[in-house]
Amino acid sequence: MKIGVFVCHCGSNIEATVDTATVAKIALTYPDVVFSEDTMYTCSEPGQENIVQAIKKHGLDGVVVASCSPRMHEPTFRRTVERAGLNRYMFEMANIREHVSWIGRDREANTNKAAELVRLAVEKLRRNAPLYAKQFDVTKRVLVIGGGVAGIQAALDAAESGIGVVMVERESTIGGKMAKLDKTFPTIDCSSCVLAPKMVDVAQNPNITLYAHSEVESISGFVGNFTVKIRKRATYVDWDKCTGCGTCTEKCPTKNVPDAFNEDISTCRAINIPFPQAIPKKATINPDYCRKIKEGKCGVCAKVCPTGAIVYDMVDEIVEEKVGAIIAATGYDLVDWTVYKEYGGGTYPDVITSLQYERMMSASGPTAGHIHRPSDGMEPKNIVFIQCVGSRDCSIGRPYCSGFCCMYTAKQAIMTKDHLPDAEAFVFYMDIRAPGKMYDEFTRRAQEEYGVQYIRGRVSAIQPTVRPDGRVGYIVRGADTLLGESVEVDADMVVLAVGVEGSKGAGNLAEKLRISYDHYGFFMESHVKLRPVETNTAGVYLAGVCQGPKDIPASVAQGSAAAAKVMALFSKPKLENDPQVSVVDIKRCVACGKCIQVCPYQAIEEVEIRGQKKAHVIETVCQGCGVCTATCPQGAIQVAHFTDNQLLAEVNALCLS
Amino acid sequence: MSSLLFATPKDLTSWLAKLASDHRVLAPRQEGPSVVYRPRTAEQLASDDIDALLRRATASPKQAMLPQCETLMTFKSVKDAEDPSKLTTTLENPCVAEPTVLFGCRPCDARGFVVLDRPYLEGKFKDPYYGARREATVIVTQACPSAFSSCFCNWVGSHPSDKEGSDILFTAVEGGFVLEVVTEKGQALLEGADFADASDRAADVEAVHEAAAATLPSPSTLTDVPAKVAARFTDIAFWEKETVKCLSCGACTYLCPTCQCFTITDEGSQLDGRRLRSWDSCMTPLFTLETSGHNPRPTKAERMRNRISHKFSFYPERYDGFFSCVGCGRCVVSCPVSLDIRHMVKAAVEGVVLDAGKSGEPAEVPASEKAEEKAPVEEVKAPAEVAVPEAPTAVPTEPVEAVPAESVEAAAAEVVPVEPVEAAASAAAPAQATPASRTQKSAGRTTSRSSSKSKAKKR
Amino acid sequence: MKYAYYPGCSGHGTSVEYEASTRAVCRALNMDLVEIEDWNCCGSTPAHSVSHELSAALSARNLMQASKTGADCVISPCPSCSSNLKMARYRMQKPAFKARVDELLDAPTPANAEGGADLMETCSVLQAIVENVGLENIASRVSYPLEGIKVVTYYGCLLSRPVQVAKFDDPENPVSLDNIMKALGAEVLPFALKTECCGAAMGIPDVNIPGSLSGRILDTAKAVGAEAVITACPLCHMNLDLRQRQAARISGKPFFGLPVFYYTQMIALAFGLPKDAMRLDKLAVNPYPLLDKIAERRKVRVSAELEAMKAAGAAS
Amino acid sequence: MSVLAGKELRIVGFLCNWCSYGGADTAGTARAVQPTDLRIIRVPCSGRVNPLFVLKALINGADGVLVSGCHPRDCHYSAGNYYARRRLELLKEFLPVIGINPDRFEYTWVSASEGQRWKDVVTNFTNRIHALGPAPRWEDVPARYDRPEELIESIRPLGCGEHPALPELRQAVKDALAEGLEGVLGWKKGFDAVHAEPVFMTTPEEVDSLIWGPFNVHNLAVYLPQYKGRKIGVVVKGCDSKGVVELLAENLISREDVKIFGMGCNGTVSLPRILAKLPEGVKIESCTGRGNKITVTAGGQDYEMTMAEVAQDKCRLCTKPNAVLSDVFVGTPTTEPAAPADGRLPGLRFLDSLSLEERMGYWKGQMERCIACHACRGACPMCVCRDYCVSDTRDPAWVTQEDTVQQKLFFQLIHAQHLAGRCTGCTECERACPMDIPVFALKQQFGRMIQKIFSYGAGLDVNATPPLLTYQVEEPTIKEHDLA
Repeated sequence: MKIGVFVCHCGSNIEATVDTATVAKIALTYPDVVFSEDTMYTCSEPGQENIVQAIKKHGLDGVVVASCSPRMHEPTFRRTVERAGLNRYMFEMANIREHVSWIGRDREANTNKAAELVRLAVEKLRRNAPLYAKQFDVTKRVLVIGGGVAGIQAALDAAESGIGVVMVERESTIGGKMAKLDKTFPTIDCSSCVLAPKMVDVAQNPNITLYAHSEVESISGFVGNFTVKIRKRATYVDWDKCTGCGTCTEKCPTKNVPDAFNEDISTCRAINIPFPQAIPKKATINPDYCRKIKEGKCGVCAKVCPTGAIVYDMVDEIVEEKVGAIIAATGYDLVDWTVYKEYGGGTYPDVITSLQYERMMSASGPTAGHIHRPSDGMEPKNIVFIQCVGSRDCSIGRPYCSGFCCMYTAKQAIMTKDHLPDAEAFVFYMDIRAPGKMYDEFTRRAQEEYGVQYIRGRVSAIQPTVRPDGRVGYIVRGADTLLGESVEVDADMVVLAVGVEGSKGAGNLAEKLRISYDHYGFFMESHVKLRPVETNTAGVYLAGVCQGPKDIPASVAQGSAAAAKVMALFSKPKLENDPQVSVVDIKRCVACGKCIQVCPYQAIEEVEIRGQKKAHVIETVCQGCGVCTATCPQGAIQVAHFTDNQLLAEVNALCLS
Repeated sequence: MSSLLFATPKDLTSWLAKLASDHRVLAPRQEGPSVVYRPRTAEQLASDDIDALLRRATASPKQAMLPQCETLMTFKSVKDAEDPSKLTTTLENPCVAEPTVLFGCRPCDARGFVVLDRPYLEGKFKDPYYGARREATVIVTQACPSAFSSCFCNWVGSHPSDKEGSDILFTAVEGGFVLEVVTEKGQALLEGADFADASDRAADVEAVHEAAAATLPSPSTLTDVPAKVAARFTDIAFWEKETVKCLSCGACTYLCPTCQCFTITDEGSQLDGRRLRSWDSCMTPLFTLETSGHNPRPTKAERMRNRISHKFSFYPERYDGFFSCVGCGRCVVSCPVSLDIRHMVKAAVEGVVLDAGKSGEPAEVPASEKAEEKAPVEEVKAPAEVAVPEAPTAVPTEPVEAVPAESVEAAAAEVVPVEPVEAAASAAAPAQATPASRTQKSAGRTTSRSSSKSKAKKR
Repeated sequence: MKYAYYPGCSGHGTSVEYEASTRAVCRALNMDLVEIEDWNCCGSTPAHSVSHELSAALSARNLMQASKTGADCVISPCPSCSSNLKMARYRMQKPAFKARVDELLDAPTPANAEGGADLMETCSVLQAIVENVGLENIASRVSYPLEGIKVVTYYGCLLSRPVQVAKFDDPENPVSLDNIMKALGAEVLPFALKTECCGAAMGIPDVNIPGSLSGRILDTAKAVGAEAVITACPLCHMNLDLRQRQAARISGKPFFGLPVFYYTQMIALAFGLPKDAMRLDKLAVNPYPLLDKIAERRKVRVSAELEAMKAAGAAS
Repeated sequence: MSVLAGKELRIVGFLCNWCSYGGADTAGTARAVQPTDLRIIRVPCSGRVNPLFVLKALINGADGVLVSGCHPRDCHYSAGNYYARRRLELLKEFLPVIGINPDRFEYTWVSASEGQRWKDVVTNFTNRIHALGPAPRWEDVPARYDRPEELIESIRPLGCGEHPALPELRQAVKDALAEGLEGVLGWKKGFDAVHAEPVFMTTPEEVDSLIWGPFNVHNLAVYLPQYKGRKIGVVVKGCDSKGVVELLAENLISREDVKIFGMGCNGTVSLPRILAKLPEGVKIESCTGRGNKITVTAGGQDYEMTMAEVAQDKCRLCTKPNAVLSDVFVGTPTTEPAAPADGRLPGLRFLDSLSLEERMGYWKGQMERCIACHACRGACPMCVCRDYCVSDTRDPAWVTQEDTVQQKLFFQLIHAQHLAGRCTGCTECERACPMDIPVFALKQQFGRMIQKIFSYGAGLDVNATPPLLTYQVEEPTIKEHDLA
């Protein structure tokens, strides 16, 4: 084997505290090293060209570059050696900048250490083998989990480019949280006016297969070849027959069902269509309340249904879909704010969440847009908005800012003044966060134009009192840090701007997708700054609040971004896998099954070869972590590029001097 | 008769202590329950109590002549200044043996070296390393006071006071030891040791030897063992049945004074390394594993067949009927599952009918005929009664019809050349010295220790 | 179960009735109290407002004295005392702080594995009753139920705070007293000012502070229809009971006339313990009209039950 | 290549590529000055670090080894660091038994953004190693050969007489053979009166040779993997049955292939202890046992000895004399004593009494007479790799042919590490060793640490998973090793 060593000055970054010439000279004494030199900027264009020439001139089989971190320039130099005709894995780097020159001033020690790190790289390189990526074909369909605005955008963009889309939505209609909103900031345009057309597009786009009222049961396979099992939860209404006429929803005798779409501030019937613009506009029976299903009595809806669509004994159905990529757009849920006992912990009827207030203000809501107090229906005079309920609060484990509450609270305050001109709106806040275009101007408008009183301080307690006229009032006690006083507002209604967290069940969906997630249920992106919509699992992308708090424009942008990533993935006819995966030596394998047990990706299966059971690695699923190699007692399975022998060579080079 | 000398225990240890000044004195030493041969210094020998030195060693003294791991040669390479791809390699061959006294082994151990001499020293190529040590070593053997239950030296033509292979044979008698010089080397060693003449003690010595012989198991009644074992070769079912309980661990081969196989490997790195010869065991699968992954002896049955056949068929075939087993019984005592080579050989031999040409056996069976013609009639030491050795436990045995006891001790036949470096059954491991010459392909590549060709290619 | 008992300074002074009823109730619930020998001040506000080490040293000495009783837990009726004992134990887990406290003591406190102080367990009498004795035991011993009188419970600021030290009940919405009162047969009204400040010792520099704060508490209690206020703290009791007239005057309200009981007095009443176990005579606001009302209701109930039994007997 | 003499010590680092290697880069970019001793080896994941790499480095002269990976939950491969946490915590607890100071090895978690924390980790660890000084070298440590023969007080009555239910057992085996079992593994008399040997009984006559007594020392579970797919039976003592259970738990054999015959065991004997009572090389004629007294007639003389003098150590502390799992259990089960307070066998007790340096001397003395015959591997029921042992190959090359103490001891470390959480304590490895080297002490050290950390014993439940083949996201019993 003939190895070339290139020791980089990196300008002065390395040369300042490492004698690169000496390192190059020492490198020549190492086994199989036939050429070594120190260069000013190895990663520069001339630097790389110099390597290519040296490979050709000396007939080198492998190259070691001693310079910066492989996390920085390993891909660069791999392409260089590939340009010179070598396999890109016949290359090793010694990190003599971040790990040597930058962290010590003792030149002699640094030079000696650099020489040793080059020796490690040489010893590993001498045991490297050329590796070749494998090709495999791709199912050009994408699974979008979640029908909120991010999911809708991703689905529409993907369908637009000709990719088949399978959308799975847990609720009986798509639209997610945005469908519940009355108006959106900063333009106060009607939420359903902008959303409904997109929802219709989803329904009508031939490329999109929509599974509403369904959940992902299991995911197996790998990028390009996922097999997804979808559980179509029983709706007890045959959606093919149902026309959405709504007759059944009027006749159903059970009226006390809490209306989940309206955030439980009103009740609906046991058979229900969430809201007029619902897509699909189909009825669904809630089995926990339907008398027919529970006690076998009633059956009114079946009688009145013009198309006979009611099926009381319907059961869940499992459907299988083959897709090549997955976009998770599962959105968010509000934090359980009832832990705040000082705000009544959910026992005070007139202390409601912002989403409930939004439903109250919405024309399609239970109060047809009129603001009435839930307790006694009175039009409230003083309304207090409290920001950061369950956000920026370590004591309940939600230290982060939820991002868009300041903006929608300003909008709700403005809408309150619209609906009730003589009402007073107070907003208790810590810091107003209005970072978008026209955002701060919007909050400024709320204060100046609509006279919303912003009080900078936390609310310490909401205490119900009985007013002289016998009505219940709420003393909202807080501080006004700007005036340095404590403040009391005698409020009729309190709206809490409740923080957001990952939607319920996000955790076990993450486990099915084999992506990691944090304590708050948000999915972990591959890199917080540079790869926000990708995950560490190939073929799985994120869009919207499921990745972290963000407002609608950002969610839509991420929806398009995720779709773009999928389009890029499907643009190539075949996919290539990372060749740094495990390989089984079938002569040594005794099929003890330990590797199969520990593989975090279930990438190893048991196969039969000539009557004997052996382990086999699915190259495309294996991510090259090497846990199997550390587990196999007889070393029969070796992860390429980090085999036992390669690592042992480095250990021995250090210890058996 | 050679002269007999008498030495009290004190004389013996002080004589050994004196020898230790210019010899490497190897003597048995108790370490935990086992006894091993260790080089002893003068002070240690002077202070050792004598019966520690007389214990029988758990492992054989083979280490003295054939160390478990010895450096055949060292190699250093220096890169050429101008053209670093050129290497100038220098080899060193440290083949030097220091004068050694091997004290306290038993007649079967001594005879073991005679068995080893044939493949290592007779024939065209003499093994220089073994030869040098053999030459430099004087073997002082103790006549066995009594046979262990596992001993069967009389089955293989020896007896507890057999002098073959020893330079001095001493027997423990009342009050001390009677030393009998066997060879000039023994005589030379005794220079300056003013031991009293002990010719008057000859009778006591004879009595001890007779008493020892009495404790031997009854002599073997097996005849034509090499031919019959060879005939049994194809009956694989037999070997499978016999090796049901074998763990194929290889302990027997490492304890055996006559197992002679070794493997050669290169250790260290390309620029500075060593070529090592170390014991190998035919009982391990790696012994015959080929590079392709195929293994001619995949299961323990084939391996046991090879071990038994080598000792009782191949070796006698090549070396005039001498067995490659000295009957020390170590493999029986230390076998984790107490597998008994005597039962196995007996079972292998019994039931094999050798009349030429009829029973499908190979008509011409060279080994046995050669053994009959050449066997000089020698005074048979073992008592003549023919009862089959009555196993001490309740193993049902019926008497075999009387067959004249036959000594298989034959004169040295014409020697077949043995190429020492490429030893009979072992294989040299691929020279790992030039790892650079071996690029590790990603899948399906294995170099195991016993692939036959050495791939040390120097560029 | 055996407890070391730390009475606290007010037990022999302003809250004699609390001390008496606590001892009687504990005896009734066979909680064996062994008063700590030669106990000293718990290091209350005058101490810890000046130096935490001083306050901790005082409490630490009490805990060391308590360990001589052989019990495994120190209990105290007064929330301020038990809070100081707990705070001392909590703060002395830090070796540096422990060292500074040890300097003030005659002998250093024993250390645990991490180098913090290894001192006895401690909690309030209320916590011991709720957690160790349990509500069922209390309910089972009630012989004179309180006939559903409407009460509000007032906890004050120390009983369940600070959270990481007190580790008892909920800091914002405590319910331990509510549960006890329900077990005794009273009707507990939802009361938002459970943990609002009563003015504590501010009455000394400026009588208006407790006056207005306690006034508001009493006023709201009156507004929601309470017939009595239940508390567990001698200082809160003083502000609500002793200063009730003054509070009414300062907050410009008519005299509330709301009797303020210690929860232990209520338990003693419901268990039917003798008079000197309750020392109701010590209360400033006259409690007897309410007690008569209870007795009245009781008579009505008992006679109704007798009637019902007779009728049922006749019918069968 | 070597460290800077006098200034540096040999500290080897294994850093996971995604987090800790990135953390070291971040420390570099932040110019966080650190001591230079540490040499970093990049690995894909902390889960890739086989504890044997650490042992290999420490045995061959490294003064300190540091492993660093992603924080739990942050692993790029989602579970790599969970496996690493268990294996490395166990390794750290194991090191003292071979005389290596556990402070010379540390593992911790550093994320790619924690540059400052990495600087503190390296600085603190390097200072700790410099405080400890250079590691003692195996070449310099004086070998010691003393190994006191300690007879532990047995926690249960040991007997050696003829087992009353033996005929019943033989009948059960015959019945099973009649029902079509290919054969049943058992013991029969060996080549002399004090040896038994395993036998594969296929005919009723052979079953008559089945014996049950103090000489049934072999763990017959070792043969089961070779019969995979064939219907056979096996007669088991209590300790053997744990071997069968562990093989089943790791589905190296299938339950329907094996019919298990159990009988109450009253203890087995240690052969060296019997032979030590007889004159060397005497011919053994016969041996009888009654109650707890054994009489050996050898060389025409009778030698009396009690089980208390000659029983194997494991039998004295045995709490599972009856088969843990059996299809046929014959006779009345032996009373099972409560677990002893101190389950250590003499090997480990003696080691615990030595200092770290003395332990190195102890292992140097013992391993010197090892002839690397691997009988310890051969006798081990859990060693299913058999013909493909990692110590017999150059791919990967963990062990070389040199017969130095380090190489021979390293094989024992490989064996112990592979058995961590799987060894059922049958001590066959120690009994099979022809040179009587106390190799079981290493396995028992792993065993007791696993009991301490995971309160897990191998071979007791067929549905259990060995602790090192699984993990918990939150490990209640493993606390964070924070160097920063």
